[in-house]
Amino acid sequence: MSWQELLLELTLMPLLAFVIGLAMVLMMRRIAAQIQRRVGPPLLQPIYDIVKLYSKQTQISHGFIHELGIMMAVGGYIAAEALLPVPGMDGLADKGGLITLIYFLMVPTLGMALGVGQCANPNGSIGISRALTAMLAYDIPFVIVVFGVAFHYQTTNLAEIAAIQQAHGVSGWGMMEMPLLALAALFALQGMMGKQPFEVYIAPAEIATGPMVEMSGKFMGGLFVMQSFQYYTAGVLYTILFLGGGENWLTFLPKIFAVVAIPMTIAMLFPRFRTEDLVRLMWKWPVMAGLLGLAFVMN
Amino acid sequence: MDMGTLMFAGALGLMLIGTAALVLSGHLMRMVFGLALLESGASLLLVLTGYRSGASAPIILDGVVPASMVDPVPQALVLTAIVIALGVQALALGLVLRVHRAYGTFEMREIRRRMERDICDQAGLELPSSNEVPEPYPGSPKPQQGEY
Amino acid sequence: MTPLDHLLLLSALTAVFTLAAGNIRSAGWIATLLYAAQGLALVKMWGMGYGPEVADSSISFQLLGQTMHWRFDSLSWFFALITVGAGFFSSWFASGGWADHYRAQGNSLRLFHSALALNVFSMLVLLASGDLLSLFIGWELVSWASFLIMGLASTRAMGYAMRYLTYAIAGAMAILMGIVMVHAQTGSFEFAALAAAVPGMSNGTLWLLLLLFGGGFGVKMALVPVHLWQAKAYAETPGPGAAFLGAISSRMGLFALILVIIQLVGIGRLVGMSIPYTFLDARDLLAWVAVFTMIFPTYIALRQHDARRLLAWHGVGQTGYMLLGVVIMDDLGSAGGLMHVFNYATYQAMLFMSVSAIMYRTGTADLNQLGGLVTRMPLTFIAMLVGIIGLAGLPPMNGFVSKWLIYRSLVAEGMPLLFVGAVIGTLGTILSVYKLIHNSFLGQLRLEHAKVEEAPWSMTLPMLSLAAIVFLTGYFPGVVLDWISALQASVGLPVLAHHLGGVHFAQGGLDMIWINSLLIAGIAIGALIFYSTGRSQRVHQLDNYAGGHFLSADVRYQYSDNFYPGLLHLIGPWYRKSFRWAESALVSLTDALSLAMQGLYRQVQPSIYLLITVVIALSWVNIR
Amino acid sequence: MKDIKKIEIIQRPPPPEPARRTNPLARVFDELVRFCQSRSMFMLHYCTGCGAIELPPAMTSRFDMERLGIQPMVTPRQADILLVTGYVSVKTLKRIILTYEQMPSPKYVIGICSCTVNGGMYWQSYATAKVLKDYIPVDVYIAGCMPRPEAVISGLRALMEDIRTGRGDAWKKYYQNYDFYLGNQQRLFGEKWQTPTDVIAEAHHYGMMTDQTLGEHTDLLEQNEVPLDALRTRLKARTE
Amino acid sequence: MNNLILLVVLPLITAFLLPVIDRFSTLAARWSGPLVLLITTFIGASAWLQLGTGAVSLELGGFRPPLGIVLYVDQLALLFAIAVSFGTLLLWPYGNRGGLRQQTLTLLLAGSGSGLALSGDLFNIYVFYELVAVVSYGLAVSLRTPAAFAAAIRYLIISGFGAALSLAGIALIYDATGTLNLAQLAQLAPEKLNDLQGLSAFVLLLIGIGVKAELFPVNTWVPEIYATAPKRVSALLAGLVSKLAVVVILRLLVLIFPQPEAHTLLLVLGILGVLTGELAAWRARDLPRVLAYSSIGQLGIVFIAFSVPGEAGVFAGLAMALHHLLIKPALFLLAERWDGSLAGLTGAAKASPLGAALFVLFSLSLLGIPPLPGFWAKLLVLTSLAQMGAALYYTGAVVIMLGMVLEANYLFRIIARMYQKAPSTGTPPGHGRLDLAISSMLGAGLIAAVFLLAPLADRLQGIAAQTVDVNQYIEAVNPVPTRNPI
Repeated sequence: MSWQELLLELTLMPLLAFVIGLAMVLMMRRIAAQIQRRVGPPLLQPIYDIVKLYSKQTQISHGFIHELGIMMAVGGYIAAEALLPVPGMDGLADKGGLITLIYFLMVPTLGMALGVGQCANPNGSIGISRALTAMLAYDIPFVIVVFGVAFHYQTTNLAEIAAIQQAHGVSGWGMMEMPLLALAALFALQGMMGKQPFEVYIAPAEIATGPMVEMSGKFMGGLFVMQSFQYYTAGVLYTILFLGGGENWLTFLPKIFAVVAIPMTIAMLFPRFRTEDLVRLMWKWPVMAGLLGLAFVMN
Repeated sequence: MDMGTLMFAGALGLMLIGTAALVLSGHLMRMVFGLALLESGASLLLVLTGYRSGASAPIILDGVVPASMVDPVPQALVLTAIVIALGVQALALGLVLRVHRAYGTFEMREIRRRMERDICDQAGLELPSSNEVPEPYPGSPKPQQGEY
Repeated sequence: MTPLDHLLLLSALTAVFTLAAGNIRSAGWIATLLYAAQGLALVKMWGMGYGPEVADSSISFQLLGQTMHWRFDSLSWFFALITVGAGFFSSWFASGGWADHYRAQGNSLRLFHSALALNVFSMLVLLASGDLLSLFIGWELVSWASFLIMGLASTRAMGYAMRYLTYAIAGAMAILMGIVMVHAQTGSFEFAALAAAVPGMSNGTLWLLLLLFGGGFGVKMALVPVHLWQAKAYAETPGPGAAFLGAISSRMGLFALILVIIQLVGIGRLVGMSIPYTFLDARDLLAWVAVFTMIFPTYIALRQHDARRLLAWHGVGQTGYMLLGVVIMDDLGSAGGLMHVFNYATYQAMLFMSVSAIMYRTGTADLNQLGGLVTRMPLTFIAMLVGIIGLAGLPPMNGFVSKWLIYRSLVAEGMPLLFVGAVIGTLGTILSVYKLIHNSFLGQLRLEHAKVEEAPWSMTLPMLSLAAIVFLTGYFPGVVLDWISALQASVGLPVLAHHLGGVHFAQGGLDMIWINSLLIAGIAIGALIFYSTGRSQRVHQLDNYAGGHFLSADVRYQYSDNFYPGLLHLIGPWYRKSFRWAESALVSLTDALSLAMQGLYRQVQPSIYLLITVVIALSWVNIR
Repeated sequence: MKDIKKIEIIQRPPPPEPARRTNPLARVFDELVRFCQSRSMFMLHYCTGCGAIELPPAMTSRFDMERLGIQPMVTPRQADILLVTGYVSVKTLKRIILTYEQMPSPKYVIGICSCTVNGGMYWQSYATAKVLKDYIPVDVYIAGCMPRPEAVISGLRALMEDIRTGRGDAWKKYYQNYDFYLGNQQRLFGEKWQTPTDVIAEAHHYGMMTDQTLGEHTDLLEQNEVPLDALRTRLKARTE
Repeated sequence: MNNLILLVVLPLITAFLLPVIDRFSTLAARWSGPLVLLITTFIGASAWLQLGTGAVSLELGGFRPPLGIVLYVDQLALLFAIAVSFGTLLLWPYGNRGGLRQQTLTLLLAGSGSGLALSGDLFNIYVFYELVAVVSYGLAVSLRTPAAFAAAIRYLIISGFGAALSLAGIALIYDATGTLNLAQLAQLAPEKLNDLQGLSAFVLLLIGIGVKAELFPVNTWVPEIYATAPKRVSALLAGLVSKLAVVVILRLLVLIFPQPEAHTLLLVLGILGVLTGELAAWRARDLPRVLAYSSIGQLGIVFIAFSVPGEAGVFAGLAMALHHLLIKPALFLLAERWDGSLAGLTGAAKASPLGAALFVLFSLSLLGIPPLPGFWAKLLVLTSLAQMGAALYYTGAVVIMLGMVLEANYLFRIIARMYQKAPSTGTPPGHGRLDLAISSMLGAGLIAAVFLLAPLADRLQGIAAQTVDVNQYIEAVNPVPTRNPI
């Protein structure tokens, strides 16, 4: 692959991710509205929001780390998209595989945590404390899944994982071969996307959206951008691990949207878990399912 | 039972009596006497090792060696032993006297207790008690709640 | 004079110099230069870092029919590099403002500097050991040198140093027992003799040796059943000393473990030694010990509110990664474990330094009494930031590379539970390092810290240099991996195929140059987006939304104590203090026994024992 | 539901023609931004009084504000519009002002219920502020006791229209006439009145200083000002 | 060589003459003791140089062995005889401490101690042993406090009991063999004493002599005496007297009782000694008793070492014994002014930096920290134990190590106290100049030993080899072939 092609891919992948991610945000809000029997936002609402936020006159900053946090949050995801192979574009998937990606995804979290910390707002700190606890909760089932998949396909290269699944058709999908792991991953996904019932770290009425409490203007805009990347990443990652990746965009897009739609649908049906209940739940059922699935994979 | 065995038994008996006095009694004087008995018994035992039944005294008169004589060596030895024992007993009595003068008792238990207290007083310590727990290392702070 | 002699001589010279002239103002600087000279002497032995060279020392002793000798190989060289480097940076840090501060508190600078120099010297002697006897001598020297530097600061520190000492002596005794057993088996203290005798040994003997050596070395590494001593002892050590100890001291245990158990006994033998009635073998045992060492101390660290203790507990936890990596014993894992030694040394030293810089300026390391210092001490903040990213093992720092290698090899070897355990450890690390940086540098700046200034250059420069090393070796891990592959070859482990940016691995490799460039580019784009729109306006920290409440500076609203209440509400009851209980039970037992023995010697009737003994002994000989 | 979309928008006089910019693209851009601002309004509903009870119906499935791009937010930092719903007691007013000042510009205030207009049924009360716009600039009043959700939606749409056309700039008045507002606040709260937000510095920052910004009341503020904390950002911004 | 008898005789005679000399000149009386000891040390040293690695026996009064009294001089005996002379010289009551009585007793101790070391005859050993015992009672009460008297009478009772038993043991031996000459006994032992009677005799002798050697469990006097006697006396008792008893036990073990049962008995008692001593020391609250209990533990290690048959065990045990001989007196001298509670030692290092440093040095060597001599001694013990391979011997090794852990804890607890900041209530006292000088000398010796380790080890190994060489002993004494006296 020539460097021009690579550069093109590296430019295209985050851009596509952003666009798809915006659509996913919209879809999420529409699903929520439908479940609540509302109309929901107009088609371009995510763009309106982001443009408005970036065009605010007042951009309140609590210091450089506050700003750096947002840059890391957005930049980390932008970088992470280059590691996620999509149909026709592998990007840098071979330079660092699944494990690297998992760690990459912690960079935005850390960045945001730093930024929130600098704000010196106790609500924000409480939110971060809860968010990190939640990360501890859902990452344990998730790494079990990661291990199982990587071990099953004997590689951590995401592009190869997708390719192996595609070689065997639908029956070769991870979901078919490792149903328990797929289930555990779905649980973890719900937590990773911070959707109900696992969104105690935002808890708007209690701690005023927690980490976002001091985020205004383009800071908030950055977080909106990050959110769309986040949905995209979650959808694509799950698709690659369990749904055969993307043979082409026609099959790929429905898959990733479907993946994201599931947590949204579940989210609107449940109230909120407390932090310790969240941890307890995550460490019980998904971990059990994951370990059981792992046992099937390993033998 | 010939004479030798009898005396052997007697020596052992002396030792036993002495030991009993030493161990069973808590009275200092009795202990010292027990010690004396014990030493006598031991000396008797030593002398008896040279005893031959029916032999004569090991005295060579005019170059005539008796056909059977008792071994002279233990007799020589036991003399020394008796002298030493005597010295030790004298010393022991002296010490007992001193102790009695200081503590006014012959009871070993009481003496032991008073001695321990004296030692502790001199070192500036309380009497030992099982209630007191030593620190495993000096200045070791008591762990607080929640601290690991 | 061989190059090794030069190194040891220089090191001894440093010790002598600091002993003689440790009190003069520039002693720290001169000592730093001397450490640099030791570094140069190491560089002269560069060949060992890249190939199978061995340097002998011309010193050797003949005693009791045994020869003691000293020599350096790739393994020693790698550890020596870290040792001398840690000494250099710690001494640098301790040279300028810190030294004045320390002296002003009524402490003896001479004692500190000479303790540091003695530590470096004794570690080099240990690293150079050429047989079991010289290994033990070096081991004891290191233990006592550590004791010295731990205990010199305060009564409290001495208390923890005493605890360390008790553990260390117990460990040393285990090692001595092992050495004596080897001697009984082979009649020699030579490494070669042990290696030759291993195939002929029964599994039982080998298990005993493994437990003795492993236990003894494990004490120094603070592996799990014997981990209690380390954190507090390190935490109470004066700042740069803690940096030094944290960076390298307990790694001596790993060195010895690699030397004796990996190099001499060998992996093949370890895997063959199965634990009865289980499906585990000796290697699994070591690996599980390593994993528990990661998990327990890390979660203990989570509950600390003293920054030094928090870091020190992490030090205990990170040892687990090194051991785990090494005992996986494939090319990836062992390289990961060994690289973690280097990486960990760099950022742990830096973290301890930044904490002592905070202490230098604010006088406290209590995380509940700090906050918001980033505006006051930005350089120190950078150091700590780089450090915690490294410690948490996130890209782009070097800690990521070593952890990646360990995880990757666990996947390749198919060890899921170990993998999950390691991840649990890492997650706990992330949680507590965030607490560390949040409670000290972020959040509300306290009124009394309003006038705090940045630490002096003599302190920030070493930190920043270390930060640069952390970043650069994260960018180009091949630099370190070169040394490690030479080491692997010399120890007899499979050699890792690598390049400047990472590793080749057929089933998903790693290229840090790409990864880091990608991350930097991503963040650069993020910054571009961020700065392309309106100028942001800085507000002060009281202009903060608190539910409509008016905040004021005299009120403390920093969220610091019990930072993870939800988690601890759940897992709090799991902290059973079992090890602590076991330790105190042991002390109580000793105490009770001691009391009984004293009672024995306080017997009223002096002759009763004599009688009893005579009776028993006579009956015994007569019954026989 | 379709009926709701047909609610008549109250006709208002056309906005004054904004000054022509030389760059036509910039104008398009401004238009776009204003459009987006009008279609994405995050509101902070400060539930001061009874009017708040009408907001849930306005938000949920019956009237569904979200189709207009209006979402509730819980912190002033994220919010664009401040809904003051009902009577404003003195104590509450302090919080309202604090919250208002913490909102990033451009920001809009909607006074709901008659109480915010003239005190309403509480006009005799010793403890309420009668006229909200004396203390902060108000963009839209929605009168009624209480106004029905339709009225609320209608008021919001009026505000949207104002924003889209560039007339919704009441927030600028706060900077431009700060002395006036501060004076009223001081009259109510006393001379020691002070908020953490440095409005004057912000006025500097956005170039909205007029001769009305500073005056005797700001002088009084400066005299009585307690340094809030050691971070010197406030003074620094003012001297720039 | 023949003047070696002076080692015994000269101090004894001088001791008895001392009151007479004192009549004429107090000064002469005060200095005649050291002078005599200096002479005997010199005689011993010159004999050492002359002796080389050989062994000779000196017959007294012209009687040939086995009937005559024999002094057997080999390296071991001479070494300890010199140690006695030199040790008493060092620990002499200088400055007229305790008056004439002390000087007399010390001289008596020197004479009888040398005799004990050099005797080649079981009964002479008994006699000298009793003499040493009597002298030590006298020394123990030199402070003349009630507690000292009480401790001494307790000591006397237990020691007298032991002596009587050993006398009975001697009787048993004589009964079996008809001789008390060690060389002849060594010849006869394999056939005549290799039975129950012989073993019983050994038990009686071991327990009897073990009282002085601080053998468990007949050492209950140790903490009492060391706590009540002056530290100089404790130093003599712990350093010299106990070692002399150890040497006697070693001789008996090597020459007469090589049975495995004897070794096992010694091993078990040694193990128990280490355990009880170290454990009791862990809780001790004043320095003299800490040192007393620690001394019990250390001697336990010596016994454990001697329980290993053959040259290795003797070598290791001798190394341990000599090391302890060097260290304990020095530690007791340091404890002279530090004899209060341990808590009172806080800040002692400030008052006496050299003393504290020496204390650290000795403690380190006592613990066996390389490269100090104590380590090599302990290494020898441990390797010899491991060579045996039997479970009981391994137990011994493990117990020694446990003891070291405990010892490290309690010794460094004290040291940590010393180096703490002094309390405001007053600093603990510094040291007397003389005590400090002697301790420093011993400390210097210890450090010199580190550098002379290899030659010292070789020499000691030679001594051990000579000691276990029974034939050399027999040949050197060359007793008249045994003859039934009846």
